[in-house]
Amino acid sequence: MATNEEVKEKKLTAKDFASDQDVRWCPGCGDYSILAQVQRTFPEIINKDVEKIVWISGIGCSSRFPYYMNTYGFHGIHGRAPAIATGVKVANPDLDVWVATGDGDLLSIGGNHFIHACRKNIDLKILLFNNRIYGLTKGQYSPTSEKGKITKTTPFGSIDYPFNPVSLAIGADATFVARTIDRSPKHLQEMIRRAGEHKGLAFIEIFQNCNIFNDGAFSLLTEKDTKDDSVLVLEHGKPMIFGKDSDKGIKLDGVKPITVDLASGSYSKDDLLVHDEFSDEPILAMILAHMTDHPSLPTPVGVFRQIKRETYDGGIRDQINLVTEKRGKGDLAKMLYGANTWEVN
Amino acid sequence: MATNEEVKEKKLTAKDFASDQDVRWCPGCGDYSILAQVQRTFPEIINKDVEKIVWISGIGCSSRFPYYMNTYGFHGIHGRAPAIATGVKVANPDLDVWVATGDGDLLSIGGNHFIHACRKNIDLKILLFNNRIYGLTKGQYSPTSEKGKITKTTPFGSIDYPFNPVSLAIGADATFVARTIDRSPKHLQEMIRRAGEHKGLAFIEIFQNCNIFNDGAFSLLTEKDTKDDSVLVLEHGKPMIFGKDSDKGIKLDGVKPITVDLASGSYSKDDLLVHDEFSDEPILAMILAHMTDHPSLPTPVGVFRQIKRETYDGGIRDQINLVTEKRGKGDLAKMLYGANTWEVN
Amino acid sequence: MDEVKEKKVEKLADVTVRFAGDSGDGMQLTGTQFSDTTAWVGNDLSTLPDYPAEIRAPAGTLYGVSGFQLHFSSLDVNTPGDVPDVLVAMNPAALKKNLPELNPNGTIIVNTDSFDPKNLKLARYESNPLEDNTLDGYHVYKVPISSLTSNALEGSPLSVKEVARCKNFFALGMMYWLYNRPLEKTQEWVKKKFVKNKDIVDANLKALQAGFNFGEITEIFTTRYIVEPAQLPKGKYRNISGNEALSLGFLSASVKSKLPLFLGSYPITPASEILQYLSSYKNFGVKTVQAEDEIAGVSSAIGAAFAGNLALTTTSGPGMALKTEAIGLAVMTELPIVIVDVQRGGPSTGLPTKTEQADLLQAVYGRNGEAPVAVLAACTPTDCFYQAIEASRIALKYMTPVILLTDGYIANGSEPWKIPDIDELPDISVSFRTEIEGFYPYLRNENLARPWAIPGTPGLEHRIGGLEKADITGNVSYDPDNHNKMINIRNNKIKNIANDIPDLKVDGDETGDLLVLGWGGTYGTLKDAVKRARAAGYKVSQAHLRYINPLPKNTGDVLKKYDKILIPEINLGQLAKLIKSEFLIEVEQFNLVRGLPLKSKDILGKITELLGGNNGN
Amino acid sequence: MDEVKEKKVEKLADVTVRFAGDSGDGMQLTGTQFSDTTAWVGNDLSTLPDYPAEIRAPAGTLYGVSGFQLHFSSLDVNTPGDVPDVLVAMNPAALKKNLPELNPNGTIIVNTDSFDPKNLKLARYESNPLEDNTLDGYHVYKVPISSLTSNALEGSPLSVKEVARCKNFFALGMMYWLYNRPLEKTQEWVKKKFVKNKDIVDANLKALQAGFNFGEITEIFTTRYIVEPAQLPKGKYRNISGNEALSLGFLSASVKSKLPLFLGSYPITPASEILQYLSSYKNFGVKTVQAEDEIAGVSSAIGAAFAGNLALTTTSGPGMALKTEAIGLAVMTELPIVIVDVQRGGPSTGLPTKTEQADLLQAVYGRNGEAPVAVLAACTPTDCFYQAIEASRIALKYMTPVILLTDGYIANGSEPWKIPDIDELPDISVSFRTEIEGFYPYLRNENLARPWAIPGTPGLEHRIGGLEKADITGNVSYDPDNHNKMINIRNNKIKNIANDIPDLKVDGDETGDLLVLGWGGTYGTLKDAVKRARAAGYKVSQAHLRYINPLPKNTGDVLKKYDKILIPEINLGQLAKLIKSEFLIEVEQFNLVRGLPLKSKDILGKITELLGGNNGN
Ligand SMILES: Cc1ncc(C[n+]2csc(CCOP(=O)(O)OP(=O)(O)O)c2C)c(N)n1
Ligand SMILES: Cc1ncc(C[n+]2csc(CCOP(=O)(O)OP(=O)(O)O)c2C)c(N)n1
Ligand code: SF4
Ligand code: SF4
Ligand SMILES: [Mg+2]
Ligand SMILES: [Mg+2]
Repeated sequence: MATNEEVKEKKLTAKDFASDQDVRWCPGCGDYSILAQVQRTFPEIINKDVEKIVWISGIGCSSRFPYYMNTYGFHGIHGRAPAIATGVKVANPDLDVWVATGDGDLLSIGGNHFIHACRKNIDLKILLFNNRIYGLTKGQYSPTSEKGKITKTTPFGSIDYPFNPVSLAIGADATFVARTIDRSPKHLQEMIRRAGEHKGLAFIEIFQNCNIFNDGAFSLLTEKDTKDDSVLVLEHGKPMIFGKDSDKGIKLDGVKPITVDLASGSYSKDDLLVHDEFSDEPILAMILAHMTDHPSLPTPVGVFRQIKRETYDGGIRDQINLVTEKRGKGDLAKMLYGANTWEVN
Repeated sequence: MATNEEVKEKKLTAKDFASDQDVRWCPGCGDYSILAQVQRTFPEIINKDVEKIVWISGIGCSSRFPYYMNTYGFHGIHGRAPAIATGVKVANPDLDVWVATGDGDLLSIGGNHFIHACRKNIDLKILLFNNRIYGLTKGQYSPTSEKGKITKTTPFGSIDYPFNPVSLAIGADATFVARTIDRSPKHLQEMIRRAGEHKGLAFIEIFQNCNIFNDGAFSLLTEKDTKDDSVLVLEHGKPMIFGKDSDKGIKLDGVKPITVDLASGSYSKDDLLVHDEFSDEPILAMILAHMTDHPSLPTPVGVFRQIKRETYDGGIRDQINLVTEKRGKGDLAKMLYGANTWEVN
Repeated sequence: MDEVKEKKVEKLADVTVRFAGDSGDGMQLTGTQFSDTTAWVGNDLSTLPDYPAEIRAPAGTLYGVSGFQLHFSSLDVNTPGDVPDVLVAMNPAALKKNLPELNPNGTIIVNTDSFDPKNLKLARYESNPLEDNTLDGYHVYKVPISSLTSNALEGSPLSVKEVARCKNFFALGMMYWLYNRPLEKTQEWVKKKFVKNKDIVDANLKALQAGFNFGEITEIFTTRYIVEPAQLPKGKYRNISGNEALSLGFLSASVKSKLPLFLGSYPITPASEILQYLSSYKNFGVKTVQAEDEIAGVSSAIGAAFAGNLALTTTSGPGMALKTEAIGLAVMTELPIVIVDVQRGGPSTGLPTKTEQADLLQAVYGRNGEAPVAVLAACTPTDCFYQAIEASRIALKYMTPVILLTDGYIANGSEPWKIPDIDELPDISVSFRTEIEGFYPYLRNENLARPWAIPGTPGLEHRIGGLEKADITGNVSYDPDNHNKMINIRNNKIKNIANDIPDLKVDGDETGDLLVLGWGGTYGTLKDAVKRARAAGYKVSQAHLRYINPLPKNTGDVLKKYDKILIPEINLGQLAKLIKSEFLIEVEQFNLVRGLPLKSKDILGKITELLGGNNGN
Repeated sequence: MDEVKEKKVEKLADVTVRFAGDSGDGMQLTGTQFSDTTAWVGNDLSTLPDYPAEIRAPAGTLYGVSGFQLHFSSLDVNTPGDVPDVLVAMNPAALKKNLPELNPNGTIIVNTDSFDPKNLKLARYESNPLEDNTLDGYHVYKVPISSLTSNALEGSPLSVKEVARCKNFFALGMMYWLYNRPLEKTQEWVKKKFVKNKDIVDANLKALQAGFNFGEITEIFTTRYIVEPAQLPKGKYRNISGNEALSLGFLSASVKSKLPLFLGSYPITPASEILQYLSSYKNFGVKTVQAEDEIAGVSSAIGAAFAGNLALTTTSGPGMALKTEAIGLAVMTELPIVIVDVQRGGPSTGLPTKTEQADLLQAVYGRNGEAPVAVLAACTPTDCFYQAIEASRIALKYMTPVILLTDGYIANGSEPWKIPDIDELPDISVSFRTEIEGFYPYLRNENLARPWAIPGTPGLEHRIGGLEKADITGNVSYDPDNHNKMINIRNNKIKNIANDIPDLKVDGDETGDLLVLGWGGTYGTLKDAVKRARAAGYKVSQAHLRYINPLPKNTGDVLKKYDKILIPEINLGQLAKLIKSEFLIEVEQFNLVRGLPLKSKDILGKITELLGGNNGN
């Protein structure tokens, strides 16, 4: 067996991130692609040693993810991954903490931990495998299932409106919010890379196909003949253009985005909304997030928002250092003897 | 003792809504004003019989509220008021269900139930008593406490960013979002009235002074000499004007609100942002919500957003009616005998 | 078809079959169809589905094997069978995994087409078990099921993959032939299930028929078996699983109490089906809320109970743990809710698709403070129906939360059910308080139940909550003596339910050398074991607890009459702990926690070990 | 000041004082100051703060009364006193509420200024008790405390309201005079506390001195009391509450284990103080996370334990109920965390500021599945320090969650503490696994503990989680036999801790007519009662459990040596249940659940009732 040093010296490849466990997702599941892109990206982006990476998850098909990564991993309980991850990160801010989670896990039972992690800007990378269904429990509707959906628990159609995860994260002041698709490997890799580089909470919503219980949920965005007209790839500083022939653009009408036809000649690139990932205000990101409310608009993918803020774990560490500097390193004896003592002889 | 009919016949006044229980808040607490305004408003706005009103709460000083209202009431457990209220409302959609809650109760432990109630548009009226502190447990910081706050659990200052409750509610797609202040009785009454009229989830953030553990948290917005310059009262269809002499206005610079001086002559009312409570898009509401990020901007109060959507409880009722109509009222014997039976003789 | 007549026909009293294959092979469906048909022809039966936590683990792997065991008989059936007599193995992994449990001279039917090098390797077979001596001693029938299926479906418009998926119907048809069962029920089912896709209907029906025909034609089957109908009591029957029976039980309770049924729940294996069933009963006015989590599920049920519904929440172990704080609130507010815990393997996430009995002490004690609730347990799939009604009755009558325990085995397992006459079901109707005169929220009736005055009732406006309540008025009270009083009242209220439940019944002699005492889903196994022990001359009786808190009043008296008490449980001795602390008697324990039902032969072994040669012979 | 010499001086061995007034009157502060000074002058003491759930209920109301009881003595003190000898009542409500508990010929000092019609009405007095015969039989001292205070502060720049608020310092000064205590400690405290407001410092010091002087001058006090220092063991002392002792205990455990301390917690009475104390120990590297709820609190602790910190979560009953699912995860992942439950009155929200012992069974059994954890209990305020270290030691050594139970009484109560020498504290350092060779996440050592290999360690990358683990490798395993094996290993790991904890000690003779067996915060009361019973000739001994799961190995042997066992508890008999099921012996119970500590006179009564005349006389 290799020594610690030997282990550290080898040059990493995607394979090094594959654990010895058989991957147990259904054949054809979108989770495979996410795993592959993570394993492909990690050797390039990880600026830490492998042993500093930790994957945390909750419960669900997606939450099996840590078993398949040859890093430290923790398959938690349903919904609690962000809370467990908070403990890991605060206990040791040197670790790179990643969370793999599902739409049920993160947004149903785990919603509170999620929004608090956003607000506190804990330096976690959260990958939401959004298949708009409960996979592991065999096909009940989820908080991201579209209204009217017929599932095992909604035989007559669901009656509630789904969450818009990007909107929720923005509402909760997340400092990095992105969206991508299991079937767009390059884009997925890019988003993983960007999240990895962000200092603070990074949230990526990944549209993921569950071919068993919700097959084709994102086919409009992934099938050859429809995807170009349905997906808007956000790029910082660039005007928002999409369409098979890059002939459509997004323009603001007041605060309302509309699609304009660039081919007709009535509009040019200069009329279009230009993406600004780094805006201090969450407004543009919110406008983009809510484009999915309108079937006539394309679905944006990419980084909606990235801003700088002190991290929670960093704040704790800094405060400890500051107080220690000011008061001196704690002395247990002094502490116990404290104030107001007396001697019995 | 009065008969049921006698009870129903009397004409209601604020006093009729006061229960026989002594009010046990600290003298000077902002909760008194909220109680008074509710009791004052209810006789006018309640289009239902008193017995149809139910107040539900969690745990906290604010959550003692139901005890003081002479209606049906349920003092729940910490954070679960929206969930309990959901059960009440779905079980009997004829009831008028109101929730009294605190910033710890609703946004810390209860955050998940809150965002799901927003998303599902359950027909509940949620009054958040936001004093930016845990009152009942004697002064720990809360998820709305400002960063850097020194409290019992943050002796060196808190390190996390607070929630913006209005932003969170908008991010979670709440259909009615408003804000008001304990010390503005008329405005508070107006917001209660508006919430009462809304069909769907109505959320009101009420700035409430805890004079024991967080005294003066909102003094800028309540003290005579500062309030006019610090508060922006939103009114639908009206340009956004504020200031002691109504000499300041809010204008949009891109998606960024800025304060302009109306007195200088460079700007007129026509340059100002006009409030639209009923916009389909959550964008204006989000812009207004995030004005509190900028100390230079006034704090908006009023209705940020009100939109129409099917309610969750209504949806359940309608679906039951629809299926019953289609399949006929369920017949237990038929159901038990079901399919695939056989006879043993 | 002249050959048919030449085949031997043999009568069997009792057969246990296990279907096994990949999670994607449709074994649960095959098993269910075989069960339904078998029930319909009049056998008594009991089933044990056993599937992996993975949805569709990659084909051919050992951990992806899904199984369905079925015990049917012309006699009384109590268990799904300790060991299968017949194994239908659709691939090498299925064979590998199930062989150790097969009856030593049992029968194996294999799909030979799947025994290719890849699948053999996935199953970790070094050499082909069909060719070495692995299967010596078994009756092995080698059938190329896959190719026979695709032959039969030649010309079908379906894709190769879709055709391949029909092989379970071929296997089913073959088994129907072998055990002499009609195709009709399955044919009906296929037509209804796939009504939207005629090609699939055709293909499945063809495969089914082809399998049946194969039985007739092939030379490898020389014998055909007959298992005659069982002598069941007269009546109308259906085959039903515990989860469905439970759902119908609550539906009946709703009708019989004249209260709308409300379910607040969050999906979790193996309880999700209850939410699924109840969601489909919309035309009974059933309201189902798929909540954001278990806490919201139970909290919404509490709200619904406050508002006057028959309120319910359903879950399994981890979800149960999350509900405990809110159950305490229901204790304090004295509202009627039923909490169903379909137990699964623990601790923590544990073995999510396996059965266990280890939530008993959590149910009885798992809340902060003195928070007594009634705890009931169902003992068979069909008993779930009656215990659902009983749990509702007790909750409504005593204004108390009631926990009803079932388990993964009885929830998923099925058995024939003599459908009751609706009029025979107990009337559990309640009356809400409407009278203003003399109303106090915590003034109790003779059952120590407080009045149920629901919002909407004029003049009875009142407030309840989780703080200690003053006796009678229900106002918040910090008075020390009131607290002690209320703690005792709440405790007595639950204790008194003992006066309102049936005595513990003994199956067998009322005295003897040994009483086998059980609770929950082990009922059939224990019954079987005791029957066999009695047949062997041992003085053993059986008693089974369906009420755990409070215990039936006569429990202590029953226990006293035996020299020894044996308590077998699928946990480390939780009922044993309760019995010991209650009655201060020594008990023998049998504890085996394998995520599976106990086996009656193991219990029989324990009985003979305890009683030695003491069987009167 | 000549009169001084004329006052009688009387020596007392033992006094119990109760300060009572509005929640806004500063009674907790007055009590704490009196305690600190009393400890400092060398008395042994024990305190019982008792405050309402409301923060500042409207002045003058009965439910707004806040009290602080203090028992001090020149002898050994075990309890805060069954009944006060002296009541300081700042208003009619305080008198009304506390009078029933006063010693029948006790002393009352009242603030006569507050006995106006409004306050009398608020206290529901029909007539003025100072003027009718309500107080007959008591020694009543009528002092116009409010007006004397404002007279003393004439000329102060403070507002009338602020001046009025100084009256508690007047009362304190008066009591200092009466019991002959120095002002010095309180003077120092006032100066430090209000350092930012000189006017308030001046006013409070003046009021304090005026109260003291009033004692000297007034004619109503004819006697002054001396309570001599107690004979405590040599050493350095401080007065400390349970919550502070507990916090320092964990801090010491952190230093002694050389691990950073992590606390994930959510505020809840009466546990919040622990979070507050630990938040202030930043220069010890202590990390405190005020989580969004209790589930996040314990989950973050689990994460921190995974990452190699000494991880802790603290709560009270309702929060404990919420943590149970996650504690199961810690059981399955075998990570060392300590869960502190400061018990309060239940069920549900119950009596949030009162004490109780009713979470015991929840601690032992309140999880889904077989999820054994170690359960410890502290028995006095200072014992909290040692049990915090002990809980940490066990968690780290056995890689297991440990639940440590305290209660509202010992958490808030205080007593003198002989500060230990740091070097005497046990070394509980651990070593993380770093060696790659032979590493398996679930390969155990002789304690059945698995290795602790923390993220950041090269070459030991591994995955853990809540699904059942394969023995040794820790891979996910659905194997039935492995499950049974692991269930038993986890159980044995906890059972084996019995080999590593001290024997149950008996206080008194090793055999006898009766053993009083207790656990937790009742220690002092039971000790007192047993002492008094022994003094009266009864053959009674005491044993007190600080370890509940597992029980000390000799527990059964100890119990056997007494004719009777009495288990007094502030619940309905939870330890009694455990003892009965473990040892199958009859036990006598004494259960009184009033949100307050038991009284030793009641226990003494029970002892004499049980033993009748059997006291050897
Ligand atoms: C406390 C608890 N509640 C419920 C469950 C059951 N459960 C397991 S996974 C899951 C939902 C999975 O959905 P999602 O997070 O979307 O993951 P997916 O399987 O779709 O990837 C549920 C409800 C559980 N394991 N624990
Ligand atoms: C499960 C649970 N956790 C914690 C508590 C303790 N607790 C009671 S109220 C409260 C916070 C109150 O803050 P907030 O909701 O802001 O109400 P306020 O008192 O400020 O009105 C807490 C933490 C509890 N009662 N139950
Ligand atoms: S059930 Fe769906 S999400 Fe789960 S593994 Fe299968 S395809 Fe993937
Ligand atoms: S503590 Fe604060 S919020 Fe609570 S009652 Fe007092 S003033 Fe009001
Ligand atoms: Mg999903
Ligand atoms: Mg608050």
